[in-house]
Amino acid sequence: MKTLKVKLFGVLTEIAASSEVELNVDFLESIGVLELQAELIKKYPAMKLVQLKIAVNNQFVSDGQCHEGDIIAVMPPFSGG
Amino acid sequence: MKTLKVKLFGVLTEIAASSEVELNVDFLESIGVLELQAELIKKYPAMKLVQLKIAVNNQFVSDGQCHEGDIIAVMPPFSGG
Amino acid sequence: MDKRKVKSLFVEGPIPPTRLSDSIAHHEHKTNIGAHALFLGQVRADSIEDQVVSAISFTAHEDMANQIYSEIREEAFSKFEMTCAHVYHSLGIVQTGQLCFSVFTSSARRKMALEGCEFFVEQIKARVPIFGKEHFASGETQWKINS
Amino acid sequence: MDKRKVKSLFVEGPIPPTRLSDSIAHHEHKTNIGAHALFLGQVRADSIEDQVVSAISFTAHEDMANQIYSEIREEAFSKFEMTCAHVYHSLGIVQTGQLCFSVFTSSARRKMALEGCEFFVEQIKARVPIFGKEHFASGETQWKINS
Repeated sequence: MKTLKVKLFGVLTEIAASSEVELNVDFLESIGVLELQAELIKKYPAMKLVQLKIAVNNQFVSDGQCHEGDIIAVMPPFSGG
Repeated sequence: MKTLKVKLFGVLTEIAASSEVELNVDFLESIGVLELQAELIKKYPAMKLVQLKIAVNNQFVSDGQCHEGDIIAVMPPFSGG
Repeated sequence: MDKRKVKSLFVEGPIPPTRLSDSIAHHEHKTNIGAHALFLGQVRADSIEDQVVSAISFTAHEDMANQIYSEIREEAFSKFEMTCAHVYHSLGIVQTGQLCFSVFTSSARRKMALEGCEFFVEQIKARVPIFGKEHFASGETQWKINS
Repeated sequence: MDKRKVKSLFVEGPIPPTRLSDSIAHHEHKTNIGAHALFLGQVRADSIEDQVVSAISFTAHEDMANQIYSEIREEAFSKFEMTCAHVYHSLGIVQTGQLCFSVFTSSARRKMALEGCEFFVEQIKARVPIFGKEHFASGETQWKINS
């Protein structure tokens, strides 16, 4: 079991009642971001209603892997301007 | 012989050395604006080099007639902004 | 205030930048506005055959210019959903670096403000009888030709 | 001044209109400029289900936002011939009627200033991780959704 720290933004901070959460997940070298997203939604079902964008080490990714220690950020759609 | 007053603008005021000139032309009821333009160029040949726009009573016309007493304005291409 | 009342397009001399910020600040109570678009024309120190422009002096057929500007306003408000539009053009001398033309449009939506602003800019340049004369440092002048 | 140096997109609270006129006035010595284009986003008193928006509070993934803004600047300067561009977005509370977003582009030519400005507006709205939360007079809030 490994622990991934996930930074949250916008409405997600209200769903999780926090701007950073820890996910305990089981993986060896790395875990796919889609799998990570599924874990997050399992913990916070309301996030299923939000179109999530995931950044690993400050780069948006639609697929790919995260490793322990990576900086993971999950965001809802942008609404600046 | 009738006298038409013609207001000039932009470079035309320098060609005629005046912002208003009088043209003595021969017509009965009215004179065509193209004929008027020809008279103006006859008097000020350098105006031939300029693309002239003519307004009669504050309306641009490409054809049509002017009468004695009409307000006639002749302008070069616009260069505002 | 009727946004369509007849307004004069012209101001004497350059347009002061503070006029624009005052204008922006005055829109603070109009809370139906979501976007402003501004265009500012500044006199450029163009080089023309080894001479550098130091100023432009503007003249116009003022009556016709205001009449055509008023037609352009009517068209702009019928084409684009805007809450207001403020448009000014200088007459007389404007030095390089100073502003000679400003268009300021406001709308609930950004697209309308941006498109309305561009419409005013293009239509006024194309249709309003204004004549610019470039002044060089040497004292020579040359009538401006829009590209 | 290197126009491409890394700049922060963010200011705390509303953007004061005087900041814009100061910015315009500072360009007076840049006599190679012929046109400025500005876009200003103002917080609108939108009605949502009988409630009226009184303010928006903005948060962002600041590091990524500034990094993406910097990429957008690179793209803008390679696409459009501009002499400079000043772009700001608010963080924190901005009341209705106040400005939360400003884009200010300058160029020798009007087309480049106008198109560059619009490019920044659209790209920043679409690509920069900023999150707005609408506040109602009742004290209730709702996360903003861009249309």
